[in-house]
Amino acid sequence: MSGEVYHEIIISGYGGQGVILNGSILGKAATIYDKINATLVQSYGPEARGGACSAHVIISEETISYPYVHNPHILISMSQEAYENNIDSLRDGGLLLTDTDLVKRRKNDERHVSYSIPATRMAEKLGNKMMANIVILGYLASLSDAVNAESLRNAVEKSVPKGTEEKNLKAFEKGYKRGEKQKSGTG
Amino acid sequence: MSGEVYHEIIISGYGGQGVILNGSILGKAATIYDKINATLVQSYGPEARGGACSAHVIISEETISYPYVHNPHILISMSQEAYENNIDSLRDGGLLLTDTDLVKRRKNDERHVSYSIPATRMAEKLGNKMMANIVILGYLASLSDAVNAESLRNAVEKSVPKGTEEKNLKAFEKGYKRGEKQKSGTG
Amino acid sequence: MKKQGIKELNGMPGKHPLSDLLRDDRMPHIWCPGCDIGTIFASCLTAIHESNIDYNDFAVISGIGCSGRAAGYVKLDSFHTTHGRAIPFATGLKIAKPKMKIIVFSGDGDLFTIGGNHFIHAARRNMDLTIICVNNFTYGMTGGQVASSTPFKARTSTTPNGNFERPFNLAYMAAAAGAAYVARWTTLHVRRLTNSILEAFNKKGFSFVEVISSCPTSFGRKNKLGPPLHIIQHFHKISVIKNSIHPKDANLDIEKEIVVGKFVDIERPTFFDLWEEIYPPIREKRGE
Amino acid sequence: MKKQGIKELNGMPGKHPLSDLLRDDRMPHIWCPGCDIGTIFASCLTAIHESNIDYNDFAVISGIGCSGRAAGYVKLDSFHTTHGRAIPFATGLKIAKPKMKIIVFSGDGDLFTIGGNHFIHAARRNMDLTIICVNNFTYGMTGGQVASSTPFKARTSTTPNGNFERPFNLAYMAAAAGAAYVARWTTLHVRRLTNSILEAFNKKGFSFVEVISSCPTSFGRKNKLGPPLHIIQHFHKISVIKNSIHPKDANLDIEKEIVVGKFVDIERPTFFDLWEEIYPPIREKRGE
Amino acid sequence: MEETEQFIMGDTACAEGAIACGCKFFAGYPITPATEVAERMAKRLPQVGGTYIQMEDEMASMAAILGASWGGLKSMTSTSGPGFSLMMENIGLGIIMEVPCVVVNVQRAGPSTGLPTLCAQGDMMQARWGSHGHYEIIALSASSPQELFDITIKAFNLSEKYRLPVLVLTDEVVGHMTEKVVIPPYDKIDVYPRRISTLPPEEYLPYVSDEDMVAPMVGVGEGYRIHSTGLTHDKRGYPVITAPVQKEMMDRLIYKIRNNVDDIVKYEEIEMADAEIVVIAYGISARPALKALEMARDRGIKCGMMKLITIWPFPEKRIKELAPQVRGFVVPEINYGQICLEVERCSAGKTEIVLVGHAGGAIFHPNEILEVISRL
Amino acid sequence: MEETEQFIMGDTACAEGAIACGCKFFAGYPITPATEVAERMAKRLPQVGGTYIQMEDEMASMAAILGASWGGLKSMTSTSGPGFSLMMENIGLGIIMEVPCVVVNVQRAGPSTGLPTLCAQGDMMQARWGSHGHYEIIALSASSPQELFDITIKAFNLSEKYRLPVLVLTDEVVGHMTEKVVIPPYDKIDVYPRRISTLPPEEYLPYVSDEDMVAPMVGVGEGYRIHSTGLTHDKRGYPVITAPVQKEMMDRLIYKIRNNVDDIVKYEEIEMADAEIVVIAYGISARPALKALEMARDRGIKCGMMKLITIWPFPEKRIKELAPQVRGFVVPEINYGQICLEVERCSAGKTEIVLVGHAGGAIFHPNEILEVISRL
Amino acid sequence: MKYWRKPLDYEEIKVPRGRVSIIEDRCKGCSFCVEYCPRDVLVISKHFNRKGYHPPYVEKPEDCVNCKFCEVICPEFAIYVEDMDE
Amino acid sequence: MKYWRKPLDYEEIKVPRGRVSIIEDRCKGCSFCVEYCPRDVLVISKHFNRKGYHPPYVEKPEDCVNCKFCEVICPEFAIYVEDMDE
Ligand SMILES: Cc1ncc(C[n+]2csc(CCOP(=O)(O)OP(=O)(O)O)c2C)c(N)n1
Ligand SMILES: Cc1ncc(C[n+]2csc(CCOP(=O)(O)OP(=O)(O)O)c2C)c(N)n1
Ligand code: SF4
Ligand code: SF4
Ligand code: SF4
Ligand code: SF4
Ligand code: SF4
Ligand code: SF4
Ligand SMILES: [Mg+2]
Ligand SMILES: [Mg+2]
Repeated sequence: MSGEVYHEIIISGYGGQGVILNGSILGKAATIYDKINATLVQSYGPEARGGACSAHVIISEETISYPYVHNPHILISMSQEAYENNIDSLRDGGLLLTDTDLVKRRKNDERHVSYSIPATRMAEKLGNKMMANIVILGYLASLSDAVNAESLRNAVEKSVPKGTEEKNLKAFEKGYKRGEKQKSGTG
Repeated sequence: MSGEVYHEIIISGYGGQGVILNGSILGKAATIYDKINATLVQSYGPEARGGACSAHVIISEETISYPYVHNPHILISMSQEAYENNIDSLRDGGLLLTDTDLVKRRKNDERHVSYSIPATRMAEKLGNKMMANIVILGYLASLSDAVNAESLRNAVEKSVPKGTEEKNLKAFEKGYKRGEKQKSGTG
Repeated sequence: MKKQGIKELNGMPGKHPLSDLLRDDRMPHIWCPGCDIGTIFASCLTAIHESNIDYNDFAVISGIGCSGRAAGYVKLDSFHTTHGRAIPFATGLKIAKPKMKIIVFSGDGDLFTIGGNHFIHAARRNMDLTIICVNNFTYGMTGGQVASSTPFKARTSTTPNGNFERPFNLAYMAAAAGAAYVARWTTLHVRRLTNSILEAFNKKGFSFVEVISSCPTSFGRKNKLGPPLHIIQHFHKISVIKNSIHPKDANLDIEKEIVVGKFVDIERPTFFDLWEEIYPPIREKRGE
Repeated sequence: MKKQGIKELNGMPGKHPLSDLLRDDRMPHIWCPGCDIGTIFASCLTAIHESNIDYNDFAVISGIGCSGRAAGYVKLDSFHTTHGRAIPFATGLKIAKPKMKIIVFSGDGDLFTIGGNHFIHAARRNMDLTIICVNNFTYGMTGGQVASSTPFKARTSTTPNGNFERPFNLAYMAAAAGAAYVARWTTLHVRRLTNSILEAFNKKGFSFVEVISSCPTSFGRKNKLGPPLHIIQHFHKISVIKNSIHPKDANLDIEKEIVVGKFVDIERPTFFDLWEEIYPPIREKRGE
Repeated sequence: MEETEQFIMGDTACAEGAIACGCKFFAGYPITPATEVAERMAKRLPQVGGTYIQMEDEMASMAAILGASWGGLKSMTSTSGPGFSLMMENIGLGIIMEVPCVVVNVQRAGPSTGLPTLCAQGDMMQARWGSHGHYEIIALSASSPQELFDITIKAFNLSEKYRLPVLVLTDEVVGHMTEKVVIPPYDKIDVYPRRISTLPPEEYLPYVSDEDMVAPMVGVGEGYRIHSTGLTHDKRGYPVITAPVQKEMMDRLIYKIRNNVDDIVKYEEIEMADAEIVVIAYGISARPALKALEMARDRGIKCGMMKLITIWPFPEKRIKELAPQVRGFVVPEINYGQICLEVERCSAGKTEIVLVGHAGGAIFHPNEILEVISRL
Repeated sequence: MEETEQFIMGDTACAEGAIACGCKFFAGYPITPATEVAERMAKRLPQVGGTYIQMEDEMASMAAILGASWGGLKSMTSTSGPGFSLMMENIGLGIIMEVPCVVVNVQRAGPSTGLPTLCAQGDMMQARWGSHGHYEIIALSASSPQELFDITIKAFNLSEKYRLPVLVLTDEVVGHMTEKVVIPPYDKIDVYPRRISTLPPEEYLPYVSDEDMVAPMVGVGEGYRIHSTGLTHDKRGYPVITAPVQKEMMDRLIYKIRNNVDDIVKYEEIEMADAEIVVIAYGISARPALKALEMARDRGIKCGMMKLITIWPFPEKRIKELAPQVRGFVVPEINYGQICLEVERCSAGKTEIVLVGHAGGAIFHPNEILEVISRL
Repeated sequence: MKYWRKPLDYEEIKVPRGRVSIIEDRCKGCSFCVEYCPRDVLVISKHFNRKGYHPPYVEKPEDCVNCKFCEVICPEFAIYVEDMDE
Repeated sequence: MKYWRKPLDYEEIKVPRGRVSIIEDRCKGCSFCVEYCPRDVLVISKHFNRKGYHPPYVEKPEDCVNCKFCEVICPEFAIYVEDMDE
């Protein structure tokens, strides 16, 4: 089933954090800009608001039949609950990204490649806590090759509300740079 | 199927003439007072009001499975339309009762025993056109043995609106007497 | 001679002046002898006739009920929908055909009991419809049960001891919901009624004409109101015309006083006006 | 020290004074951060608390919506029904349990858009219910679509250019339909609101309390009303108390003026009063 | 109280059945041909200390009987097709909240307004599947006023036993047919009382079930402070929006019926001992079918009849048993094939199935059924 | 106009499909998980000169699209279970008045409010039988946003061709799933135009049918002065309350679909050439089923799949054909067995049928289906 | 009928004349026309029509002033009046 | 908040005292309590609770006059005040 490119990603947090939007940006980057297949499914709480929520993204060269992710290659957790619920499913060697302030990681994280970023705090500094998701997306872009960073930038630009493109791209870059630094051990 | 007592009766006219009530009185007389079986089904026009309507009554010593009447022994018609619709179904030798003013009978009525009575006119004289049905019921009581006349009287009394019993019984007697007279050739 | 004249007409009936608005092939209608729905219906047809609007620019929508049968007798584009849903059906049709005059002709039960929600919402939207409501205080079609218009203590087949609920003041409800035009007449105010319906056609917005009606068979008989003629005469006799009063004060007591008149006639932007305020470019696209 | 004090409480939280009216095991509730439904709900619980009526004599019914979740959080007999049908459900329950205080706590969409017909009919019957309507101008639960309470031109997810319909005046509608008690407050009129709810409990008949609410997530954000606190402060700031005016004059313009107050408080025989007038022997049979 | 005999309509008999077994609340909305049920209830309820309320529509009627049943009153509503469609959403609420009550559908010919005064049997599948989501339902049928009286009582009993709205499906002809109905003394009538928990409030869980998978109820206003919701809920009645809780709840809702099919399903078998052809009929169609059966027997045809009393759950087991033993099933129904589909499914190709269909507006003439029997 | 690619939700794709084939009117009421259909329509319709109106409830929404369709606009509404239940009465009106329009049901888990945000396939039978009276319906299903785009267009075309409300049945997961959707240039889309009579008003009969049993329509306001009613009616559209007219009308309503099943029914067959076990799946369940199929094939099991696109009318003929040829049918559906019953019926005992059921709130894991395939 | 009274200058102006036609079999005998005719032109007949009602007949045709009130009030579209002056 | 102003005779009467408790993990950081406390007793903290919100903390416990406005306005039932005088 898995062709050369095949990534299963879970982004999780609670309603209002932009978790689903992140999934959508990833998918758009993959399908519209990277020209491969992607599927995004989402789950959330009662009716259309509040509570725990998560986005499952599969990026693949081949047709995707089953859309849910059970053992992600990449897990992004933006709340403690989200972390607890999903961490055991992350594959060995999988990439874990968490919000430093919102998630306390367990000891056994050695199985995975783990990074954390104070995304909410960074976004707050950029003037809007609501952009934490974009910060973390930039962070992801630097730490994974699931999608092309440039595609992701394009997708961010096309997906955020009109008039907020610039701010969001800035948030993206903040996250991206942090990732670059951390990768190169300078962070 | 037919035991000793077995009568199929159609009473027909238009909505508001008390056609269904007549059927009900007949059935009550048979079941409650004569202690045999009876079934009444009815048909009428749109929703619960107006238009052509008819009551099908079966009186039988045995259990009645199929409740509709296709070849009645007795046909009462209180409107031209009702007469036209039903006359062909009346059995040879069957009893036909019509309202003199409302029904013009065809020639071939010789197949049947036919009587007519100006029931509506008589009821009008008794103060209420609406009692034409009771007049005709009395008429029937004298001309047929389908149910006991006394049972029918009881059933009339129990079935008409409270306070109108007396008037209705009077109407019944008018019809009954007319029948007796006609039977004995004195009418 | 006289009698012959009639016979002649009976043999080959002449043309009733409203014939071209009437589905002659469906006459006689199902309404009971002496039921004044026919008169109210005739009044509506007369208004259409007198409006000088092309007949093809009218459509009539009814719900279910005796009054609701009107849609089936009018020789116009006409729709006999489900119980209570004439107004939303009409709303869809009106949006598709904004230039047509859409008349909803139906009963009190249809428009205000089961259909009350659609009524108030269409009034709120100020949807450009003419609503003619035959208020006969009951469900005629199903044999006279209590309705939300039935007077307190009135007998119906489901209130054998008398109604223990109070009725709506339909005119007040219409006004509260936002109707641009609200009038009430009895059947015998034939000319005024016809005139009101005409005004309603020409009114931009939601227009409501309530007509007090007798239902001699189901309502009249159970409440011992006498023969059909007496009932409508009685309603007419106790009626008082009070134009322009707030309909909350328009008393409707079938024993004592029936306040009639044109209560509301205001300018209020319609659904279409506001739509075009929000989507101005659409106006051009529509070619209006 | 201070911080420790808090920590201590967090570790082993004390008992909130409304704990015995709250399903603690369901906290935190689903309402968004800064959503004032919680405050309105607390106000309702406070009124119950202050009423001196046995808690077991209350029942709370909700429809579907964010506000409708209230029934699930109150530690009383409580029913979370279908969208729009809380009132008829409550009507059945009230008839079965005429001595209980039946509270309907629900949203504007639930009570007035889909449920509008039941609302007006229950008001007409003067059914002895207390209706608390959280009017947040939108369907919060489904993410903020236009509702029959949405102000003209307001943005919602289904009116991307702004709403092209006019909203109801809910208080006016309630009065027109027959409500015995009608009041409107904003969330920040906490004490007056609580007091109104208390009055409603004790009112014989259909009581309606409308509370102007913010829905910061769905309505506030789309209309750029700022953070939650700003919205309720704004509503409070532009509010004007006008007790006893006819609610038709109770303006509700979220940009300029929100007229609040107790508009209607009348004596009107209830459903039960009239029932017993029609069926006097029943009273004895019921042993009341 | 003594046994009485009345010459009454099916609709009236239905109402009398309800009164006889203690129904104290009726919320309804008039509709031909079910109006007479409401009219009788309006007259009778005040006499027995109950309440008749005419609601603004059928949605409200259904909601009101759920509320009243929670309040402890045996509750009922009646309607016909158009109203039945409108009740569907709240029938689903009754299913998930597990509220005992009875819904009567006196069928007329559809679709839509159709033939309001004329009969059909077109809502049989709607009765099974008309509300959204999966659920099991109990629906009973009757062919005469007496049976309508009897099954209305049975419907109330089943509704209390299994805690769900139970449907009574009849049709215009039976509803408007007048026959003698024997009404036994009320104290001789078997009434299944509401299952009430004896646990104290601290221990009581409203949606934890006993061995029948049915949870006992408690009274409102008695300190139990229950919560009931149309959302998926756990044992406490609290909403829990997850698949596992959905499964737990749904299994109970489904299997409380499926596991008790033998207790619920009732049918009558007539002349079945040597039957090679079996007529499967219900409601009004069972009457011409019976006549046809008699006529067929007169002609020497080995014909029998299975008259369905319970329509849902469907008497699957018996049909499966019979299928390989008979030459054919004849299914007369006033629709274009509904129950017939179930017969076909259960027969699994083991015998021939012939639908005798009817568009509605009239009942079968016995000859129409006889002809099919004869040709098989 | 050029072909475009969008990464959009199923619901959005559905709306785009409607816009693409000329839908100009949407009346709806928000409900999870169908709200996004309405939201997209609200945004898009004004751009194409159409109208979005949010009605007061689902009954009104359904009534409004019937009115608008009579007025000549391609019309649509969308909802989920609770709203679907409320639409049933007026869907029946659309059936009997023969009004082309499209009704989308994005299924969530019921009964009642159930799991509003989570998926199920519990309304499949309701789609068939949910309105009172007998009727035939067309219902299509989709497993991806792209398919949802495509079948929405197909639904509009079938609705115009056969003059009836056509149902689009999807589910929360497909509705909320985001994938790439290719939108062809609108002028490249096959659109079935409304059948309009060319007869003059004096000769036109609104309910007299051509060879397909479908009567051509005419425009409102154009002098035809038509009458249309929910009552049983004759060729003129006039109510006639008799059994013979009922039969005439009903035969047309039923057989215009039954006689054209081959034109209407669509399904996809995958790896069927040598299949011994056939998975019959639809909607979201077809996706894990496909995965299971691949896994089974990897294990050497001769497994094939029939993916239903048309749910109603049911592909009876094909199932009957296949039944004697295969070892078994595996039917995964997120309910307690609905389409499975139809498969069972059509199989007539010729093969084994296994339901893979699910209570709702989640979709199948491919392993659950694989396991059943392996054991057969 | 307040607003249907004769004009005050009744005698002076040219009196319009109408010819009344009755479509007998549509009539349901409600007598509205008879009662409301300002000139008592109409009388209920003794004979029944096909539906069993007594339709009106024109007793004083020459008295009809073409006010059309019978026409507008008839619920059955069973009576109408044509202008005789033309 | 017009009707929540201090009574005019504030200094003269015995000032009630309250002890404020915060159920931190219920708090969603809306700051209603902080803003509406007439005595500025409360301040939003810098730390996050489990849900990621900043709950308030009691900065000036001794200033609390037990007016309970924080309690009645809190949408989360996360803050309440007990009488300290007893
Ligand atoms: C959903 C539904 N419920 C009930 C009915 C039955 N029904 C038909 S007409 C009617 C009442 C009509 O009353 P109204 O609208 O006042 O009209 P009227 O007959 O009095 O003119 C009712 C309840 C129906 N057709 N559909
Ligand atoms: C019959 C039906 N239609 C639609 C819905 C979807 N729905 C759930 S809540 C809701 C709106 C609630 O709005 P409101 O009553 O104002 O409450 P709020 O969420 O704003 O507090 C809607 C439309 C439903 N559950 N049932
Ligand atoms: S039942 Fe009443 S409303 Fe209906 S036609 Fe007869 S009199 Fe008129
Ligand atoms: S969506 Fe709006 S109404 Fe609902 S909880 Fe959030 S803020 Fe409150
Ligand atoms: S037109 Fe006037 S005057 Fe002439 S018959 Fe008619 S009502 Fe009488
Ligand atoms: S008003 Fe019409 S129906 Fe009545 S009596 Fe005169 S002609 Fe006949
Ligand atoms: S009780 Fe009053 S003074 Fe004390 S903290 Fe709360 S709001 Fe401030
Ligand atoms: S009001 Fe309640 S939720 Fe808001 S900040 Fe204060 S304690 Fe937290
Ligand atoms: Mg009426
Ligand atoms: Mg709201």
